[in-house]
Amino acid sequence: MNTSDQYQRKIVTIVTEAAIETQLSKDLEALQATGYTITDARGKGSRGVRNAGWETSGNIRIEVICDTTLADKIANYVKEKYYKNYAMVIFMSDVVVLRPDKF
Amino acid sequence: MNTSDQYQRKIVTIVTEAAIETQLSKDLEALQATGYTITDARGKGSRGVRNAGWETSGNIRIEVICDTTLADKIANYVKEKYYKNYAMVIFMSDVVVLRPDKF
Amino acid sequence: MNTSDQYQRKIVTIVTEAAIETQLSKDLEALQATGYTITDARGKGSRGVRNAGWETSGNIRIEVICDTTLADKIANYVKEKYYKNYAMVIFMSDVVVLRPDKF
Amino acid sequence: MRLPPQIYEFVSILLLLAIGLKGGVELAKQPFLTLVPDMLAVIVMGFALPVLAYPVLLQLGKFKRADAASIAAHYGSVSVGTFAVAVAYFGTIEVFYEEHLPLLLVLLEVPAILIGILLARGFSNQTKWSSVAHEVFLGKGIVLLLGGLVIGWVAGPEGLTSVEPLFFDLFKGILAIFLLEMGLIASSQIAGLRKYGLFIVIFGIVMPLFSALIGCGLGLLLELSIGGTAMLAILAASASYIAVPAAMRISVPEANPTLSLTASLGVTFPFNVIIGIPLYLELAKVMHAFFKG
Amino acid sequence: MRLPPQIYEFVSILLLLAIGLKGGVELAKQPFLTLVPDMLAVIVMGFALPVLAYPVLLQLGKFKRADAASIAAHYGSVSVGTFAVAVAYFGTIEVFYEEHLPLLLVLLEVPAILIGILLARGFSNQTKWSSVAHEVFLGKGIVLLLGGLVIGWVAGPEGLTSVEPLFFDLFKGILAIFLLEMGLIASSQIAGLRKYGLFIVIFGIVMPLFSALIGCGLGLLLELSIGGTAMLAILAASASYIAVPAAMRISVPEANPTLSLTASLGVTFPFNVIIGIPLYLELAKVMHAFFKG
Amino acid sequence: MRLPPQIYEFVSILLLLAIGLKGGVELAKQPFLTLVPDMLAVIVMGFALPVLAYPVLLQLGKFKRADAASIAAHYGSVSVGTFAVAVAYFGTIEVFYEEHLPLLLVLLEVPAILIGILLARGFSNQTKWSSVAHEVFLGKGIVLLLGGLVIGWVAGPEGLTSVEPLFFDLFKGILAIFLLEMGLIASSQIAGLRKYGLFIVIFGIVMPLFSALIGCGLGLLLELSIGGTAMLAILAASASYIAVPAAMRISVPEANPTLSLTASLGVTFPFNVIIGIPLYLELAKVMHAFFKG
Ligand SMILES: Nc1ncnc2c1ncn2[C@@H]1O[C@H](COP(=O)(O)O)[C@@H](O)[C@H]1O
Ligand SMILES: Nc1ncnc2c1ncn2[C@@H]1O[C@H](COP(=O)(O)O)[C@@H](O)[C@H]1O
Ligand SMILES: Nc1ncnc2c1ncn2[C@@H]1O[C@H](COP(=O)(O)O)[C@@H](O)[C@H]1O
Ligand code: NA
Ligand code: NA
Ligand code: NA
Repeated sequence: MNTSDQYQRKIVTIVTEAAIETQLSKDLEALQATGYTITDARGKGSRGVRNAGWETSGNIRIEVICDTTLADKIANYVKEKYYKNYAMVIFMSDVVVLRPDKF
Repeated sequence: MNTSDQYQRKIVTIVTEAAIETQLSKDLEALQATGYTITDARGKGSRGVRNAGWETSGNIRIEVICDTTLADKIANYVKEKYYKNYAMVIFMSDVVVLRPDKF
Repeated sequence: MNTSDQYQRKIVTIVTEAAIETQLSKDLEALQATGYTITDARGKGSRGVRNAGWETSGNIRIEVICDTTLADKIANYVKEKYYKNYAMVIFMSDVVVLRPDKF
Repeated sequence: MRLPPQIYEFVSILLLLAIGLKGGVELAKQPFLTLVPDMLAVIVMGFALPVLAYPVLLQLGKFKRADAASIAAHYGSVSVGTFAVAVAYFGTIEVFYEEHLPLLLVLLEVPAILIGILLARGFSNQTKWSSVAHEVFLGKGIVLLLGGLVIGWVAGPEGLTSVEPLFFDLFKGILAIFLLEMGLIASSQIAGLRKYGLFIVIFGIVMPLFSALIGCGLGLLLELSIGGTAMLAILAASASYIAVPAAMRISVPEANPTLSLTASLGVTFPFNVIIGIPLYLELAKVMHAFFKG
Repeated sequence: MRLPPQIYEFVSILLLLAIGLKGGVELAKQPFLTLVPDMLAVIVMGFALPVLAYPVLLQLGKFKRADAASIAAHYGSVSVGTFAVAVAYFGTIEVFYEEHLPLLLVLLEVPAILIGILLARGFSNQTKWSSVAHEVFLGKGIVLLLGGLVIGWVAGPEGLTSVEPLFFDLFKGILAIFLLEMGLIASSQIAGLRKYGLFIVIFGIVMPLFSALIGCGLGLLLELSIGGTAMLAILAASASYIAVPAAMRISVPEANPTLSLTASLGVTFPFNVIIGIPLYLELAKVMHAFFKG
Repeated sequence: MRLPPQIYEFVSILLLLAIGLKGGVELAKQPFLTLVPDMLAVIVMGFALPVLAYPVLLQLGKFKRADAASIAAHYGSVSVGTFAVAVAYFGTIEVFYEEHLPLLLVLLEVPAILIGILLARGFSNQTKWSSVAHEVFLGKGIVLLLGGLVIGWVAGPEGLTSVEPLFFDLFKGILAIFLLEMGLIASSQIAGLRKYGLFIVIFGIVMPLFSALIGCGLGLLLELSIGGTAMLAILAASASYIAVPAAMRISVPEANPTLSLTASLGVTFPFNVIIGIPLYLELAKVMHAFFKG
């Protein structure tokens, strides 16, 4: 592949409570993310075991691909708004995408 | 861990429509990927909201670990074949694996 | 975002048989991981196709965020204990986290 | 509020099996060969309906070729949900219909898909017919309906008494759950309606009316009873929202899937269930009175 | 051993619909307007119970404001599972109760949520009432109960004979499955018990007893039958573990969700199902004998 | 076409509970102590069968030690699906069998697992017996069968009338769904057959025949009725495909799981369901006639 077709972006991954999926999706749209991908998850962290057994007790794992500026903006916004009261982990890493206009 | 046990590879992640899971798996095998991992997903992108509510309206998230050459080959092949007509996102990043012979 | 708020960590991802989820979780806790995230998965590798059709025939995908030392320790421990007899893939990559005390 | 997808799938499986079993039991009562003319005629109808719909969609609807072909295929095929409602309705008001109609339902699923692909592609070599066939013939709909038919046929009425509580007594309750979910899905298609506008709405109502007329005519030709004629009209009028969308997505990917789903699920399905079924029964009565005297 | 979550959800859906349908059928037999006083009185009770519980939780329980408000909301609302057990129990021992109790059940779901949010927040502008309303009124519980009521009302007894096998004949079997799963969930809350200690246990038993008294009193005031009075006591005594937790998690996120779930699911639910229901029936009998002579 | 896994799990849960309940109700009719000899004898059989199969697998089959031990364990344990088919079949052709057979089914699940681990490991300290016990005794199979037995025992026939529609009337319909899915799973094991070859096929047919003989013999010794003897033969002949594979995967991970599943699910299960069950009944008749006169 011609490297000129490859573009650096960030991927922000948020693991949090399924209960706030709707709210969080709206937040991401408001922050102008071009899209997001959600998978159902379970796990353990400082707030104990979370699994999908009981209604909203499961986790979700949201990924957003975007540029560095937006990645920082998303991470900070979500951190400010949700960290204190919800089980949540946020991390970021580098990815290469093929169509820069999409993200 | 002895760093001599760690080897650089690429991970190609494709998020796309569940409808083409069978076809895409065959493509990956034809391209000589040694394996792949699939999770069910939902999300939003330029083609609107996609969730698992209606039969094949959900997304899948496919990960392939391989070397750089194959990663580029897979990304390009899949892009050519599916980008135009299917909801799809492709991205790549660096990973370290323990057993180089596997990938 | 102020870069002083961002900290380098590793993410270890293990894709393996759903049958050993309980055991593996206990191992991770014993190794002092602060948490983990699990999603259900299916896939193909050197041990053939694995999907969630038949009871424990599915895969799981476990992610652990931690520092480099623990990442190596986890990868090596899991490799020693399970590689020989279970379908399994382990890989690692770099991530940036916001709250270093959590991991 | 949505049903978990696995439950929706289970409920569909139960409905498909129940319809198949019911049909199979009845089918056993008559010699198979006498059915062959009806079967052939219905297959011809399955090819004809999309061919008739296609130019309208292309010319009046101004759709792209692929979209016109895909929508045409949806309306040539059938909706098992609509048929199940008709079965329940005819049962309640005690209208007789021929026992081989579930068989005709199965036969009608397929031809429209082939025609849809041909209309979109021509006789291109690119189409992987083998994977289309795999998709269609090993799809849930056909496997379960045919499976039910064969089992019902072999087992006969006595053989099935022991599974009656699940498949027959619960039929209407399960259908109710199914319709609940279908209603929720259909209403989520309304956003699409606003986008694709008036033509889709008109087509989604006029096309089934027209197909019902053809179905009725064919029923008369084949000398079916009033109920059987009405059922054939219902099959003709109904539009697929499971088998055809899945096949089209793979074989004609450039067709916009929400376009055809909006029409078949957002307009035609509710229209048929609420207004169409009793209407087509009246139509069958009138036409029988007129032609058979 | 756990039920797959989708099955648990399906079983809840069937129970909610069955209770709604049953109530709707009965409701059709009497003029709606005569019910209005009961409806209003019950709504007042739904506001009053959390207001009474709140200071106790704050003062005696030493809980944070948000936690006290959230727990209070749980106990002001109702548990459909508890009501379903009571329906089955009253059916078996043939105790009559008024047919509009499912309607009162629906009405009781909501006020406690509003009060809970107000207790935690005051009349703050920060609360997004629109999304709270969305959460509550489009939640599974209310949609299915109300939907069932309306359908049962419109269809009437004859209209429902065809779905009886699924919704009425299977009711107790499905309830058994539901209780099995609830028991497993409840027992997984016991860890929480150890953590939050004795007060939660005492509150989880004393609060329903107190609420049952109020429910009984209100039943007498409204001149309900013995069974109806007991049912109202059961509604008052039961604590929510589905609608309220979901609403609180979003509206009062600083409240600890395991605290309230431990109380309502780990203590009050089993207490009500095993001891409470027959006890409240006895209470209703005694109070009726005493006050009505 | 596959059932959603959650539905398959639900259907298994219903079958297990139904068998347990049925057995429990019957069990209540007789003093428990009289059953102890049968229970002990059956446990001995559960230990003996894998011990007999192991050397054959090792010597003739040329399997690795772990594989031989694991396969032996599968054949020493039981298949609830096979038992359910036999229950339905005996019900239809009205063959009596002793009411405590579901209890024997539960007892047979466990010993083979212990023996399998011992055969693979010797009396090694490495085996985490506590986690094996946890896996086995808290597994779906034993919890639901035992739970059903206890509930049926306590509730008695009248206590269960209200759940009959779900657990008894639907039994055969649910079994049909279960078998449909099992057939699909079994047929997906055929690929494995080609790989592991002829020995697996022969073993998968001869072993159950041999076990059925032993089961019949034991039935005669214990003076069971013809039906009870046949049922014991069926239990002996059936091979586990749920509890044992799960336990072996964790305790003897070096055993190849597809090897044993191919045999038990791909060969023995269909053989037993189609040919074995009526055959073992004939065998029981013949042996009864011969030995009891
Ligand atoms: N160290 C970690 N590695 C991976 N996932 C984690 C980690 N810590 C927490 N998580 C995930 O994030 C969720 C919330 O974390 P917490 O807020 O720490 O309870 C957990 O339920 C896990 O799914
Ligand atoms: N910026 C993004 N970040 C993460 N996932 C995305 C993004 N854009 C699209 N996706 C995912 O890719 C799928 C297809 O995207 P699209 O083709 O843009 O509709 C969506 O349904 C999302 O699951
Ligand atoms: N090259 C690969 N890329 C991504 N996932 C893989 C790869 N190879 C194996 N896997 C995953 O790891 C599981 C076990 O792999 P294996 O032990 O090779 O059978 C497979 O079922 C896949 O889900
Ligand atoms: Na049609
Ligand atoms: Na209450
Ligand atoms: Na056996």
